[in-house]
Amino acid sequence: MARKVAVVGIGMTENKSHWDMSIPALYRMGASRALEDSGLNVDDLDAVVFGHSPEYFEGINHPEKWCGEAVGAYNKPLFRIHTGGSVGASAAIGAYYMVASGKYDVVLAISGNKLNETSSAQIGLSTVYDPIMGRQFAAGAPSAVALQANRYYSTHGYSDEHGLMVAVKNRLNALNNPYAQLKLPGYTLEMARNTPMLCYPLRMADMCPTSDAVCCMIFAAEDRVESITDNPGWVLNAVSTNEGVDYVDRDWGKPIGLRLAADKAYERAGIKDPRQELDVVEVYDAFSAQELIWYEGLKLCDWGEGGSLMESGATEMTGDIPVNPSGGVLSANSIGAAAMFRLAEAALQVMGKADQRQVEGARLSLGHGWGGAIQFHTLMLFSKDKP
Amino acid sequence: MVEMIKKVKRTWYVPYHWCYGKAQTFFFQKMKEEKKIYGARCSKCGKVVVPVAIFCTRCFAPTDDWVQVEDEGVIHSFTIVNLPYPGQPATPPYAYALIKLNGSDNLFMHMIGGVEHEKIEIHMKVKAVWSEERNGDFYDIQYFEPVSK
Amino acid sequence: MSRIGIAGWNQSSFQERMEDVNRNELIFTTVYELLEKTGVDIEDIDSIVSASCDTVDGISISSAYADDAMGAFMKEESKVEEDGAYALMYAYHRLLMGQWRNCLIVAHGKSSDAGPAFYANMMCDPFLLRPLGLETISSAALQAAAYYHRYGVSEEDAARVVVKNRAAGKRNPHTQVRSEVSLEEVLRSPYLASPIKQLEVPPVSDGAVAVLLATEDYARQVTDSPVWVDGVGFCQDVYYPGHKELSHSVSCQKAARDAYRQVGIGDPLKELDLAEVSEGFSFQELLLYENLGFCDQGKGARLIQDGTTDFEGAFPVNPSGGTLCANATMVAGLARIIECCRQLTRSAGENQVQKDLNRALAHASSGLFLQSNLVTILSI
Amino acid sequence: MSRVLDWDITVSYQWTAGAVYGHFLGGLKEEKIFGVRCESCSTVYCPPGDVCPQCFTDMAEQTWLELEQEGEVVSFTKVMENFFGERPSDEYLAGRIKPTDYSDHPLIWPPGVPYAMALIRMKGADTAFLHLVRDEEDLKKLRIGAKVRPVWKQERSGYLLDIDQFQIIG
Repeated sequence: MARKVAVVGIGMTENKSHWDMSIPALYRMGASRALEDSGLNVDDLDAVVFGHSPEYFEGINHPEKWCGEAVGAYNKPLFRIHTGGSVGASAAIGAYYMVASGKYDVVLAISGNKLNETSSAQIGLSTVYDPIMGRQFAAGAPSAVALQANRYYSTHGYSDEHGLMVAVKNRLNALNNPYAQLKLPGYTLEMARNTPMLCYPLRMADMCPTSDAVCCMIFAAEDRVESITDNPGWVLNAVSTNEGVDYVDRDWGKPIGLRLAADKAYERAGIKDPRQELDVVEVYDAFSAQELIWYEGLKLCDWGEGGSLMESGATEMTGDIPVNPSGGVLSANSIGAAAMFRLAEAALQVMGKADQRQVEGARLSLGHGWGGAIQFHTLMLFSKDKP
Repeated sequence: MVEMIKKVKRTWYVPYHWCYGKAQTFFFQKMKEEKKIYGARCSKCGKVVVPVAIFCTRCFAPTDDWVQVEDEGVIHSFTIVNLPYPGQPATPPYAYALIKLNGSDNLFMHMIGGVEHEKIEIHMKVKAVWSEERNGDFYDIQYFEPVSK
Repeated sequence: MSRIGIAGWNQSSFQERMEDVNRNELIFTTVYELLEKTGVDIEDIDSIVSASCDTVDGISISSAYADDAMGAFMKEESKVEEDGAYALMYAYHRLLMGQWRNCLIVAHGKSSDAGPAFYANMMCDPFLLRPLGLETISSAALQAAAYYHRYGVSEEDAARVVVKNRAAGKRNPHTQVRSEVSLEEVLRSPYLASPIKQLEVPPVSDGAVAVLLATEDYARQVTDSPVWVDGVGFCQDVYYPGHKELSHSVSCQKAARDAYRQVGIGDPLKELDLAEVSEGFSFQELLLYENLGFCDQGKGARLIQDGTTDFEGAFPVNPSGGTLCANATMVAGLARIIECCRQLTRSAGENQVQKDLNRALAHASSGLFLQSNLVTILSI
Repeated sequence: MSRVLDWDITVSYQWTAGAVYGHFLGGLKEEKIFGVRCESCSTVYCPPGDVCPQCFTDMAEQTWLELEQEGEVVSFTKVMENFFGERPSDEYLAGRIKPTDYSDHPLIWPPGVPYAMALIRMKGADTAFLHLVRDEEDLKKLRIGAKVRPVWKQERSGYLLDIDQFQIIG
């Protein structure tokens, strides 16, 4: 059976424009902070799983070749994973699986992007579309999610007001997170409502910033964990699914790929009622409305009740199931690191190392990331107690 | 100490020669020459995917029949784009929708026109307005217009 | 821990230019044929790991649309942005967890859409390498020059590799270049980037490969001759060419040593029966002999001179014709693995190596100057 | 026959050099070639990367030395063939990257063939520097072990090609 694995070190860079660091230098900062946090050095690493999302965002093909030695992978096994926006989580999941396989004891996962290396991230993003089927007719990421949000709101009788509630909750949470980019003290619904409507029903307040950032997590096998740290983040399990893009009978307001991932993760971890058993959740809220939709996919409530769950205040820091204490992707989005930040924040909660954004007594947490054409869903479940 | 260089600014260019393949060549040819939209029927579930493809995206089975679908359908979802970005199909504001074409079982993405944006609704019936000058791409259709009741 | 085996494979044809097939059609037919061959239904596939590259496809997040074409609808899935052999390595470790019965590995690369020069030059950092126009052939040439100079290897020794592999390619119906070439023709062909000549350069290839990897009991339900993956070692060394000794490959040595340690191999030339290596260029096959531990440093040429690595030799290397006969980006390394499977299951037909075959080595590489290497040990 | 879309991906980038590349390229702008000694393994890198690979040290904080402008060829290749095809026109590229200003983001494109790339160990360095040899006579005399020195451009902007080429001096 798979070996038990825990997170023993986490390294994050601030989400901002790192105008003074090259891509390898930013990766090195992420890796050295994780090594420092775990007390390990590069010689302790058995392998590296390197995440980086689309090459055309920074114009570097196979960046893991240029940046490998900057993350401590000199003469070590290293391979790259790339699944778009969910790459940060896919890389962490890759490192978890490599350790759980029994062949590697200590594996570093690292992922990030420097979106400010292009004059406009949108030019890079436009290369996501199939050149024949869509590139000259590009929907653009915000408008694709706007189609999802509009479908969801109208199907369940919600409005963009519910999205604004998410935007305000996460921007206020971000004030407790030194790594978040957007710091908007005293942010209110009026302030959010007054931002321009960019892609109906999404206003600027409902959308994420673009930033440079790298996130790094070190995974260790059970027999090495005690010697490294006394408050590890035990991994219960991890799942990454693909829902598909153009499949027959797709309802853009109903994420069946996320529900598939959640069912598998909960079943493998023995979780019957996620709403009661989970203490804290970090979801990939690149756009505010999505957080409501992910509540339902993750079975924190039934289909169609995401808006009501938000209204109930349950997902606030004071609620019974806080979501995104870190401020989420709405407050910091480097695409390459964003999904790993979700897992890292979920791990920090059960490790009791989330400082001002700590949810008291958190013992069971979940991190989620999505990517591609809203089709990849990645989950990792963490526990304070060894499974 | 020398003055540090902050940025190296350059344009990067890569030429590509992407292949349409038989199915997509056929699809755009029918749009251009006959103002018709074609899909393909799955040999396993019998559902129709648009545009024409050699496989069903749900059953992972080959399609065995290329069938015409109507250039009329129902809005599954829509958005009004006010945000400018490169590669977009029109200058903002414009309306953009996922349309379930009659006879097709997946969604077709195109623009909505000929109506004030406030009036557009999900489940609204719309029909294609074809361009006079067509050269085998998505602009062969100008936009989809509401079908008067 | 259950043994992990290859229960089936399928390879599209390798062609210089597949103009009437688009990327998704190439992927769909390659995977669909594998399922037909193995009698496995898409519903039975537990997980998928694919390999592709945005720069080759000219599409960012290249797996997004490709997933529909490989049957990844509602599947547990991930994607490796390295050669397909790295995807098999990742799938191998996933299966060792015991959480899945099988994993479908799919690698595709239509190299002719953009051509290898841009793909390779874009791997170069913009500050110290890209402005020089460095790409696959010129980087290999710099390594060849250092290798010849350090060990006194002659251009003729390197040219022998082309003669050997092209002769093998003539017999292999699954490869792309199917014609022999003489030593004189190779030596006479013009330099593209000295000392590399036109006939010493791999072809541009479009193609895809799909492999069904499975735990022992699932594999035995599918085939009565699974090919076992006994060990996988991989490694990446320094990036900048001036920061390392180009006449050998430290990462190749470490990858091979790691794989041999897992399988308990002391002397690979004696304990392996055959090897398929991603030689890339003529000289690189000799350099790989040395860094895979088949012989001492600088002595690779002797293995080709005395016919050891010939088709009828004691230790055939690249009986398939290797990447000098077909070299689809992101696919060539996984193609080496299935060429080993063909030989081990004695299903290589006209191209079947006659001697007893129990254990084979497949090598893949990624990056310029053999920066990253991966060694898979297979047995029957 | 099925249709083909002949097009391209053209993007303008502003790559951040950072503390190490920024310092090295800054040196080129002032006709200086820097080497950097890693204080934990005392290897002198020219040119440096962001880290010393074996020690994982941050090269920005190591000892920067200005090197004598002479080196020795360790390996080289004469590139005879253009692998990149036809260079696109500046007008075309300017249109493709609008609204970004093309004059501020010129195309990055390889040198014209025939030319040589040579790995050159600068005096005082333990590693080699990959650069160009272009002059017709030099191409004939080029060999491993040749002594070379940099030929600087008049107009320098803190870019690798501020050194136009290396000339054989022995």
